[in-house]
Amino acid sequence: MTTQTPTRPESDQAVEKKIARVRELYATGPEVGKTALETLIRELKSGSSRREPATRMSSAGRVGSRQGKVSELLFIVPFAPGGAERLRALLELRNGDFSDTDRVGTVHDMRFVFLDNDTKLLFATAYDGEWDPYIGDFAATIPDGLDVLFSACEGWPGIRNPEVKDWIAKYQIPAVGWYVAHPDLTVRDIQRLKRIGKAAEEFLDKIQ
Amino acid sequence: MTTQTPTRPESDQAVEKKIARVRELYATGPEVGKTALETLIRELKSGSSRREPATRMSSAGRVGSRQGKVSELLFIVPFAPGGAERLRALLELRNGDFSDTDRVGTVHDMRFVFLDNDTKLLFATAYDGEWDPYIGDFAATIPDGLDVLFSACEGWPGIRNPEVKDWIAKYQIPAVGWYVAHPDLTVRDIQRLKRIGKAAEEFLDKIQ
Amino acid sequence: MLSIKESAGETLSMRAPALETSDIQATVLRPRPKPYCGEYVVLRIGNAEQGREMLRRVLPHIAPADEWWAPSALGWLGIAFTFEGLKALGVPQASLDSFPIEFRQGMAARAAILHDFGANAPANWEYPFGTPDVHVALAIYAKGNQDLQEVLEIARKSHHDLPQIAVVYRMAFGELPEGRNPFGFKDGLHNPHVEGSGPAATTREEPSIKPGEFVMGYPDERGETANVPIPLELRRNGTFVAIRKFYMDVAAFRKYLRAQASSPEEEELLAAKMVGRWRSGAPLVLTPDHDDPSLGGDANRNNNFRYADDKKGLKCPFSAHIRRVNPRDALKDDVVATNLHHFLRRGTNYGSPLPDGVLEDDGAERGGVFLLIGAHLQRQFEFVQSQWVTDGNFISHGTEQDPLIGNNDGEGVFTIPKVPVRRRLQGLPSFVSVRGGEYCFMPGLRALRWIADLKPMMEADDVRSR
Amino acid sequence: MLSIKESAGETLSMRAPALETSDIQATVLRPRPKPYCGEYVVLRIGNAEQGREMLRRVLPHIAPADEWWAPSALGWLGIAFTFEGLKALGVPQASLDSFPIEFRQGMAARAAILHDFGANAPANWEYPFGTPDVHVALAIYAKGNQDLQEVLEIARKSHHDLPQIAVVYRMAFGELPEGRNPFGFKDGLHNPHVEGSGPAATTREEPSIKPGEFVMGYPDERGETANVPIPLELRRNGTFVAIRKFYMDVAAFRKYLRAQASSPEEEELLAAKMVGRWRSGAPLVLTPDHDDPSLGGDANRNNNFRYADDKKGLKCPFSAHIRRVNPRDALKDDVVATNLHHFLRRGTNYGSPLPDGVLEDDGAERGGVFLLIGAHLQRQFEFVQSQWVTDGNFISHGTEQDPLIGNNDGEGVFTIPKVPVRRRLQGLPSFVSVRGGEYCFMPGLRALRWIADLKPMMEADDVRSR
Repeated sequence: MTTQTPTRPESDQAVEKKIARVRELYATGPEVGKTALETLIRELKSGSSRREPATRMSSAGRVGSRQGKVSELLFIVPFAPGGAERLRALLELRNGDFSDTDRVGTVHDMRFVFLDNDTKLLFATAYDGEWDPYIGDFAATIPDGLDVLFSACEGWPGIRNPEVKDWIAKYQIPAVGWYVAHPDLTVRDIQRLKRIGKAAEEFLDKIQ
Repeated sequence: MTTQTPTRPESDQAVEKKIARVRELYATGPEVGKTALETLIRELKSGSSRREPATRMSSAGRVGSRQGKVSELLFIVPFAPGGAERLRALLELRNGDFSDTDRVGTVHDMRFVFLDNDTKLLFATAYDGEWDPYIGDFAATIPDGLDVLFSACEGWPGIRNPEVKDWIAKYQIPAVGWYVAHPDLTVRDIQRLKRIGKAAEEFLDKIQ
Repeated sequence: MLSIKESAGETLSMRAPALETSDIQATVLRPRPKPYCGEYVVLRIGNAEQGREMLRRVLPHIAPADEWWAPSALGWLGIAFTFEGLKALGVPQASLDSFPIEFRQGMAARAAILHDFGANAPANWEYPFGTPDVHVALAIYAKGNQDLQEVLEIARKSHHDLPQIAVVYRMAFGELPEGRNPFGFKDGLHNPHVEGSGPAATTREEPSIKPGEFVMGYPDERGETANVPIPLELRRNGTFVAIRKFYMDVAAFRKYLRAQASSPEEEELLAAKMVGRWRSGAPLVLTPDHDDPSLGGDANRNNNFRYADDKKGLKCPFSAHIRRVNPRDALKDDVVATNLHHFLRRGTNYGSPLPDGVLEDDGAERGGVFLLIGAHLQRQFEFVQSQWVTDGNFISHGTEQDPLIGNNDGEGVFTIPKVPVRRRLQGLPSFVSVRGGEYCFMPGLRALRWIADLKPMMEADDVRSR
Repeated sequence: MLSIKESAGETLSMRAPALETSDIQATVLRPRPKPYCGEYVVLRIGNAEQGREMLRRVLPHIAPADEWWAPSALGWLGIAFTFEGLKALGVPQASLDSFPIEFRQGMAARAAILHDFGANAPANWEYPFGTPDVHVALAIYAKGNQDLQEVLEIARKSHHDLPQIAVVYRMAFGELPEGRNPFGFKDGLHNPHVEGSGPAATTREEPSIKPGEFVMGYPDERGETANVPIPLELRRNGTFVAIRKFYMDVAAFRKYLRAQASSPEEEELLAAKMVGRWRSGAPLVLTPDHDDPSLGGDANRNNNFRYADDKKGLKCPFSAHIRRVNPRDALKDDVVATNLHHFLRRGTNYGSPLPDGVLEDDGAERGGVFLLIGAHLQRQFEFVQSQWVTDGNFISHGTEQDPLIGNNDGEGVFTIPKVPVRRRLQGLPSFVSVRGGEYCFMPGLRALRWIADLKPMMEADDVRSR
């Protein structure tokens, strides 16, 4: 099915040029990297990669990287006064319970990391496709779940505020490298496979 | 099967105490957070969570958080001189092709983010269980794949060096909050489900 | 200076005011006449003053929604502008800049988001779609050909002596027998009811939708009232239109059904499963096993249903066209806010019908032109197109697309839930191709006057946000 | 000051030196005698000097690997120390601190890693296992009871007049009929061959393993030579031992087989599938359909196989005990370096056999004590226990555990690949329970002398890294 802009394989020449550039840069680096680079280049050239071009890294819309169906979003933002303390207490209360995120159904993982002596929040997530189209839905259906978390940050406009997209984009830092083990599967795909897997095992149990 | 230390559900009293603490902290925060918090507390209390205690956040061994089978690791480390340039060129050459990581079979996702004007590398990954037991295997089977990446960092001891664990632990920052959509599935579990799913669909196609 | 910041009061929810139907174009709120014929005309404006002159002349003939089909009117004229068109008319820069990004970019530039790949790619569109030559779109509806010609004459006279106004596209349309679309299905059945636009034609299971979703100047489902584009005079009672012209490959549709089915009855069933309705318009959810023409023809009943009793899709497949583009209550356990993704559909058909029973293509162009109308292109048309029509993730169907209007390439699949074993059709081709499309702004009547009265080199201060 | 930094030269790969078998304890490199009987004795040292006196007396009787079964010897004595034991003997702090973390913590503290939950939890272990009272473990093997008594007398005399040396545990063991384990399987078959330790007993499919994996002072599979613990005199020719005492619930095993199978032949097949070998020791990979006692008894053939021809596990299940604990070539496409996860198994049985055909438990204690020997507890015993025995992820079996020694709780499963449909046994209980365990350090003979000759309040500088 035509769901992706097909990625044109790079020309040999373009790859060779990139390789030459990397070699040049690594020449001045530590020995351990230099040796390793040559092995890697051999592997890349031998085409031992098992990945289809369609799952190479691409853009996840406005900012961020994407592998197949899975995108990454990471932002680092100063805490509002008292924000770190609030958020830490909240996360400890939640203790990993994010049932509203379960409902979203497109978030693979999500982490909250406190940086620089609790002055900044690092938020990173892996999610399906693009969040842009859904941000209005989040605001309509789970606004509290988001506001309670991100109101800890300086200048959080509130999820209902149309400027929230700009706020996120402002602090977002796109990954230079992004790897996903199963780039062809969304959270829902996996949910479905789990159901099928369970049914298949029950079926096999019965006919064994 | 007994594969996890069972998490004892928190006592009501302990939860109430946490709630009181969070309320107190949010009282001085922005309005948007305060309202949202009350909704969240109602949800937590109503037990609308669909999560089993076993998948609550726990520790991923030495440092880092874990949800069920899936752990998180994040570190921020200064680049070695020229390291950012080298790594950027390398990641662009790889273009998301990490077939060695595919072979590892326990890495869900992995990102490389450049911080503070290319002076620091942020590396974050979601992986199965613990990396500690496997680090010797990585050193033996895919040392180059790791050295070529992390030799961009200041003081990278080389993956074969037994001190590499300490090096990582030194820069690692554990997440305060960690969410995983499918905490019960490893990368291999999903691989297996994909195979079953494909076979099941073929089977259904044939008998439909 | 223009500013997009406006008084906070306007963005707060308020009691829905009565719609100013006399200021809103009829095309936005009213279904096309019945029977109908008509024509789309696209103009290119080479000179702003001539453009405004054209507009001043045509303005008295633009149909408002309150007397849209007054007996005295010959036909019904609607008008809308692309971003290029507004520029060509001399709309001030600050005003232009205040339009939403998707409108400023235009539909062709949004191809990646809309999944307009392959045969549907803008590169393959008919001229002038997707080029900067589309400025003004006129839609003319009439009950008969004679009336149509008279309205066309009005339109012609609005610019025949203005050398810088060029007609770059004309396209006639008309009703097919029994009010069916080229595939043979009764259409135009499932528009949402706009709160305050008059009594709903039917008793409805579905709630009315706030008018701000479809017309600017009123609170929308989020309780907000649009604050762009500026000034208020320009946006009030205006809206946006996504125009999509489709070619429909009727022979391919029939051949595919023939190949998949072992009887004419089964062909009909499969076709109904793809659409979600039988040919008469009767919804599968209400009559899952056979068509029911009386139900299909009853406007009080044919749109009065929900999916609550069909949670497994055994009556109407999850992937059926009408369940995708309007999931009603089907996604209520998800985080999706279905009420944010409605738009109004005004569809017209073109070309001659392929005679019954013919399975070979006759080479003729036939299909439909759809005006998809709403105040928020991004979360309405674009959302539905990208998330619901050309993807299957929202219904846990992987990459499965809409069987009828999805961008399938011969490898498409369509899943029909069934007990004990689901049926999955394989190898779906594209039954429709996009021939072109544009994003247009369809202002209210006073706003049209505001545009028409713009002065050359108008001072920006004069249009400061109000 | 002691330092763990040593010359870089020692960590580089070098030509494997001949093993100093005269300095390595026999227990490390040599299989137990045949037939055998013996006893484990655990001592607690209340006074360092008395401990060292005991050591000096017993030292001449510790069997080296070069003359392990010299005709003159009555029996064979092995000795090892827990971390607490080394402390009690007065080993200097810097030296103590240089031991690997897992050894310093001890096996009980590693329960979470080893999946020693439930019935296997240290809280349920026999005294003195898991307590700080275990200091010295003596293993005494003999060919007959008379010889055993004489060696025990040597051991007794080493401390009978030292009031601060207490015997806290004694446990006799002995061979069961036909050299089987309590479940009825021939055991002790699959140790790796240590390079340089003498000719391999058989021609082998499996490569020899570098001696540094099992004895410190030699390059290991990573080309490195251990540089801790310090000093060199202490670690050279020493190694680590994970002691595990298991109870084996033979009645439960037989009952489970009976319930799952419809014939005695099927019971035998299921039992073989769980173990990976038939009762005779014949590996399933070489004889998948029936036992082959002559193969099982042939030391040249019963360990000479790989899994290359059984990639789907149709002969030997992926989850079978012997395929888990020693996957040989089965994981070669994975990132796992199988050669880093070998250890030597020295197993002994205790208790009387449950008579053939009895399905009801007689309440008697029976089972095995295993000495799992290697230079790297963490990546050898702990890795195998946590990744291969108590998890299924490495073979894409989810949380399925070792059917025989996994920590199943009545909800365990065991998957037997089969065409057309795999068989999955459900509701597996634990057939074995951990009764206790300890991590010990088993020094070479000169190192024993070094410990025995330690002076009270020894200056740290005297043991500086060499």
